[in-house]
Amino acid sequence: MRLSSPLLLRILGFAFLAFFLIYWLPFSHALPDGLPMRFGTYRTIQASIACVWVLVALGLNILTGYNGQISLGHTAFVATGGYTAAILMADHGWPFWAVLIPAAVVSGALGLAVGIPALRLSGPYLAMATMALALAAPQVLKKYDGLTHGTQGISVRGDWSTAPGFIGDMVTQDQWSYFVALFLAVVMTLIAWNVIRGRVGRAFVAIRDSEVAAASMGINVPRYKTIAFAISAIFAGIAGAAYVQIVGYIAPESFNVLRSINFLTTIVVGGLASILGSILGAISFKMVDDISDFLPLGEGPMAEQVPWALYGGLLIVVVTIMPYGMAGAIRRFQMWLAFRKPSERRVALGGPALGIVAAIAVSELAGGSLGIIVGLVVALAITYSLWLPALVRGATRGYGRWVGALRGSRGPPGFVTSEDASDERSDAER
Amino acid sequence: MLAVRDVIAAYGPIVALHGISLEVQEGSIVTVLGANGAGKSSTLRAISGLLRPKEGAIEFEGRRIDRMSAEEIVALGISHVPEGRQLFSELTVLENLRLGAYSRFARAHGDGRRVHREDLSPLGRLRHDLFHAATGGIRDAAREIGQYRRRRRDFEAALNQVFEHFPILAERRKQMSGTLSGGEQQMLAIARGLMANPRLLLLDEPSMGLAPMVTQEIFRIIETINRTQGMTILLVEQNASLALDIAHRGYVLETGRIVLADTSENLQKDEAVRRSYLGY
Amino acid sequence: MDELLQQVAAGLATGSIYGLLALALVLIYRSTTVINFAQGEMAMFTTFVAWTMLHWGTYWLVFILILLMAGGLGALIERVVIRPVEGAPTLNVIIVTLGLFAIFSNVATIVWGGQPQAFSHYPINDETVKLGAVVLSVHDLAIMLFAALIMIGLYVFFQYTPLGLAMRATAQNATASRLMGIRVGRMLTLGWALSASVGAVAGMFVAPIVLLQPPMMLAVLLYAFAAAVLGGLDSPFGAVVGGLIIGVTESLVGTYTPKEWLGPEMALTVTVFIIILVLVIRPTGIFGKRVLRRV
Amino acid sequence: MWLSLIGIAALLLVLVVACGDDEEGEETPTGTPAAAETPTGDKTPTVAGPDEGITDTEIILGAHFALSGTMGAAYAPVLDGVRSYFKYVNAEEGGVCGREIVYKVEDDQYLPSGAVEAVAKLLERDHIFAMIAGLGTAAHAAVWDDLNEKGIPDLWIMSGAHMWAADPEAHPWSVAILPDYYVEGTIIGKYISENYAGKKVGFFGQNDEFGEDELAGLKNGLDPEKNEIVSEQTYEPTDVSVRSQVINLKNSGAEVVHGACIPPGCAQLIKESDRLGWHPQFFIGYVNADAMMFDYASPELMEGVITLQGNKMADWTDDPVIAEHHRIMDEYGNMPAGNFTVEGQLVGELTVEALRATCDNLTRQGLMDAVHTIFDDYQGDIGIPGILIDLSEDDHYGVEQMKLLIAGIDENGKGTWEYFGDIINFREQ
Repeated sequence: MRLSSPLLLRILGFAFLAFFLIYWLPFSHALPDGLPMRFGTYRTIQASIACVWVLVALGLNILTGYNGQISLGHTAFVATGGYTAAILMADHGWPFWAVLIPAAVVSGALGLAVGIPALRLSGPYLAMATMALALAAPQVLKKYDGLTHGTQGISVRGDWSTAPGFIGDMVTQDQWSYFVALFLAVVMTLIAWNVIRGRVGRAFVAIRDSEVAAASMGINVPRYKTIAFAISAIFAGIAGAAYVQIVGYIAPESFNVLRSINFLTTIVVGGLASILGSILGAISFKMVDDISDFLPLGEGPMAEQVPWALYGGLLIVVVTIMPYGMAGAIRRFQMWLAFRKPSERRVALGGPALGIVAAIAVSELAGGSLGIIVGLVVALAITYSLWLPALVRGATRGYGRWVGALRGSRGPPGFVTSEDASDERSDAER
Repeated sequence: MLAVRDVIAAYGPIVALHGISLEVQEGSIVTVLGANGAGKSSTLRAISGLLRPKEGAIEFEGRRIDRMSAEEIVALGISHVPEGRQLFSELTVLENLRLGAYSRFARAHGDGRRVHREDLSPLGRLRHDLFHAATGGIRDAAREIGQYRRRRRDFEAALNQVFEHFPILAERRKQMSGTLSGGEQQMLAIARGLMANPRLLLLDEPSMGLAPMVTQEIFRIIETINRTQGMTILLVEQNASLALDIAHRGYVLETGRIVLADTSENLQKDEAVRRSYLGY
Repeated sequence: MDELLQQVAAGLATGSIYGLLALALVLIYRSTTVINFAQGEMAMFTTFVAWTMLHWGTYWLVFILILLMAGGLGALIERVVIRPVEGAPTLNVIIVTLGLFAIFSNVATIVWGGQPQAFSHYPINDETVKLGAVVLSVHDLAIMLFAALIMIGLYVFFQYTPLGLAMRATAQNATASRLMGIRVGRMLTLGWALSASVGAVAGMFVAPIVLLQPPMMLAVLLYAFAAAVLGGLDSPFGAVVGGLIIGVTESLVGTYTPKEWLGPEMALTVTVFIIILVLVIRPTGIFGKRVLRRV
Repeated sequence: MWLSLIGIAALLLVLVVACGDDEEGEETPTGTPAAAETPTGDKTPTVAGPDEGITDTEIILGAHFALSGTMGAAYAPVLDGVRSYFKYVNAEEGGVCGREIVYKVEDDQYLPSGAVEAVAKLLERDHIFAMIAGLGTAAHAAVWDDLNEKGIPDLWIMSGAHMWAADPEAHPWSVAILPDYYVEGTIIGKYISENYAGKKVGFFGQNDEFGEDELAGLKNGLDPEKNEIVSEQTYEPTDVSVRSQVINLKNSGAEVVHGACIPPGCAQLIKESDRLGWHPQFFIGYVNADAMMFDYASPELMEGVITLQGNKMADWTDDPVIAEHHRIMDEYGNMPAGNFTVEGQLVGELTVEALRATCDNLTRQGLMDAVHTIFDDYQGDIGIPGILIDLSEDDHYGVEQMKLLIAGIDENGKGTWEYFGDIINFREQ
């Protein structure tokens, strides 16, 4: 078999990703001194929690992105899964692997139960009904404390959650939790992929686009809408179990309504109806925590507020210039790329790939962050020289919309929509 | 009265009009014929400001309107009765008619005082934009209140005139417009267009989806309006024989281009038109 | 009986606060079918501004100034951040309002600090009015009065003024509205301005109760959302009635349900489940219009 | 698809850049590898290396704290008090043990998961020597096991939950500072039974562990023969109005009410009961012992309300310690002085005292030993005379003595808190 350059790149990409996720990220301390490892416990925990959010985002995207049902109550499902796992592990001594199925089942059952009344609701009415779940969850957890330990929360530490046997000698607890979360994220991504590609997924999309049309094609609309809720809740339930494994503690205060709303933000920013979008959204949401690391804010008591105010601004800008999320932007870029000459295309793609390889190589040789920065600069320089026109065009286009809007009623809302939508569509058709 | 010259217009990348030219004389009925997707509706949309031409010019009573917004154009006296009627289906008949009269009062404060943003310096534009952003709604509200009495009188007069043409609407004035029959809805759409007291009425397929009897009734009323009020009408229609019966002049559109232009008598006699549009 | 009356009155007083903010939500929803999640934070922000201004102005002067300023703020927000996403999917607009939420709540904390502040200099606070067993403060009555006045005012505005009619038309069919000569953009701006003003009234009345602090409107917003949904999102009347129902339900659930397994701890939970139940029976709220579905 | 992967890869690369300061940490000579960097750190709880967090010029301390999020900013003054005091020590007293104190604070948004991340970051990136004043019950509950396993001193936990010091053997590295809510409830219960015998008692509490602990304590303290709890009402911190609960309290006939509430909730409790024309004797938790309460509810309404506190009040500006505190806050702080900043300074002072006693043996174990030995009936500057702090191997409760405070009105019509009665020792409860 001849290796075509895209295939080669794909393999390279996978290899890099695997290297990054499995070796680079967690193993900073398990190796002899001298090897320039970049990450440690903090990043490992961050990455683990990102995996949890990826799980939730995947589930929510199946429900909202693919099936068109909005949910502001996903923390309730996460909490259900988390509590099921925590109770079984802490009170009944089950091992982690054994609690995954019950966590998924209990949460999925709750999803089913919610999905049935949800059949009659849509839009903001459904959003409110689901948000009610997230609002009620902490109260319920506190009130019926016989099972849930009430306001004390449940601490899950001990043999149930540690790595088995010889693996435990090789990795730390945090690393082990990370691998568990990563494994779950990968497996559930594949499952999500299969669901979406399959008959069920096509039914979801058909229902989202038009319930009447879907029904006339012989799709059992109520059944599939309920299934969508259940599947979504199963993802959230597994995420909850993973959360308990990572954090080792769960309490009614672990999740609040704002977190629920943030899940929705995650998938819209990442890209609705896109698996890649769910992943990108969840990871970038986790990265917001790091905004403060980049800003010279000093130590004022309000320094912590500035990044979150900026985050709000960033949210507005991102949603405005990328109406279909990060995944949509990537798709657009692919379209743009499809019209480039092959030589240009090679540079545009080879640039970043080369840069990444260079970054790893230089950093392995020279050590320190310098190598990575050099590699990145090379990659960006090659790439941006090609992307620049497109970027400028995209940016000015966004600006144009802004100016047009500021100007007043020139841009009729109804019309801008259809024009833009057709624009978007024709892009996709190409 | 209306002159369209070499207008090119597109929806995104899809070009709908490839250089259309047509003219409408004051007091006449002009019809535009053509198959589905020929660009008939797009022509009307371009005139009424819903679709901005990429090239070419549209003049109404000697004034360029192709850069104006739809709201400004309707205030100049061009009323567009759109395809599919586009009624406010959850409002009553009377409310729809009230909305039809909305532009008369926007016109009252006139173009004379309106500053055209394009004429200003960049700094002036910024100031203008910010000022509008801050005060637009409040000024509108103040204006509304100020002209209440005269509006009311004008409105009653227009309403009576419209009810003369469409007595059925007077009966149904309190009814939700979405609950009207198709023919009544079309009548309401035309009536709503007339409430603006336009000098030029753009009608987009008034026969669409209606029974032949109803269609004939509507065309009869259109003709009456033209005859009694001297209303200029630009009529887009698929039902060529009906349209040509009442029209003075006609244009034939094919894939965004004018292929024929003549008086209706000549068009009715034209071989190609007979074959393609009249069916005999 | 007295106890019941007292609880109902307490619920009505609280419910009218929810109703007030719900009115603001409804105003924006009617014109753009978007739930403005920043509504509460905008109100909080304007209330902080009012608090600052109260150091040099009399209450009612500040009150009117704040309404105008809130209107300007609403209009500005619509023009600057909402208009560019006008045609985008509804969820995107909602995310933009969440972005605004983050901006307002954090900027307020930066400017005024996170410590609760007493909202003093308030002229209609301390007096109480006795109606049999029921005691209401002037403040409660003022809230109810304002909620009723704004509700009636909005009803009259939408139903009987040309501008209100134009706003309703815009919400239904923007393209047709343009053909009528309605400046659609301006209607949307006006909707946001009105809504921000109504929200500001809510903020001014909530602050004396819960103390002025950045998170003060968060719970009110969620309740107001519930109230608006319960009443039917396009009905100002429904918003207020929805708020009152929620307020009363919560009071009664906290008082009359068995303490062992429900009681005050579960008041919110029971209330939201009653809302869900109502929604399942009437999917567009109590006074909401049935959506006519056409294929 | 492959493009998407590269997209992910690029994103993750940004993460690489984001942790640039990791290397800085690695480049700094930190001596022997510490527990956090031992591969099998979780298996065998190793004692930390002596130098972690201690350099020739610095002592690095850390905290997880709710700085952002909905509830966070309200507690920021405590943090500012601690931070300002450390700055003051560095600037005017030349630091501690010839080293400067560096205080790193990570935001946890009041969430358990946030606290786990924050602590990992503090340990690994900032190489903190000890945890000082971690805030929040749920947040801290998620990390204290970990801190104890790793042997990181976990001093002055900013939460009054009962569990922190309940079992010093299981959690030898954790030391509480705030008085226990359970004990507070007990004290108030006893006081009620002694002074208001025969009166009906109502309880008004936050629906969380604060309210729950206080209620349990109250029941423990009340003499069932003398007093009876006639109504237990709870509220959510986010509740818009608590009138419904107050009506129920009133209708239950309660004559004495204990409020386990935070200032906004307590202010509402007092204002609403006044509106109902009902004036029982109020007791409120020590978090409310602040002059701000007189703003929240007027001095006239507050008059006679009883709470507890052990510190000097922030408005005692005649007291040299408080005057000095005001100066410290003015010069080094970002917030005005209040009782929360005073509490912060208390924490700062205790930390500095303990560190000074550790100078010869600047290790984590050394610090804990100092904490266990030097605070033996220790009278701090911040506490009112007679309020002693006593810590030892088997006693990890920080402030265990308090005095009752009653609200009064001074000659200018301003509200004041006045101490009265004997010092109450929590340990004896």
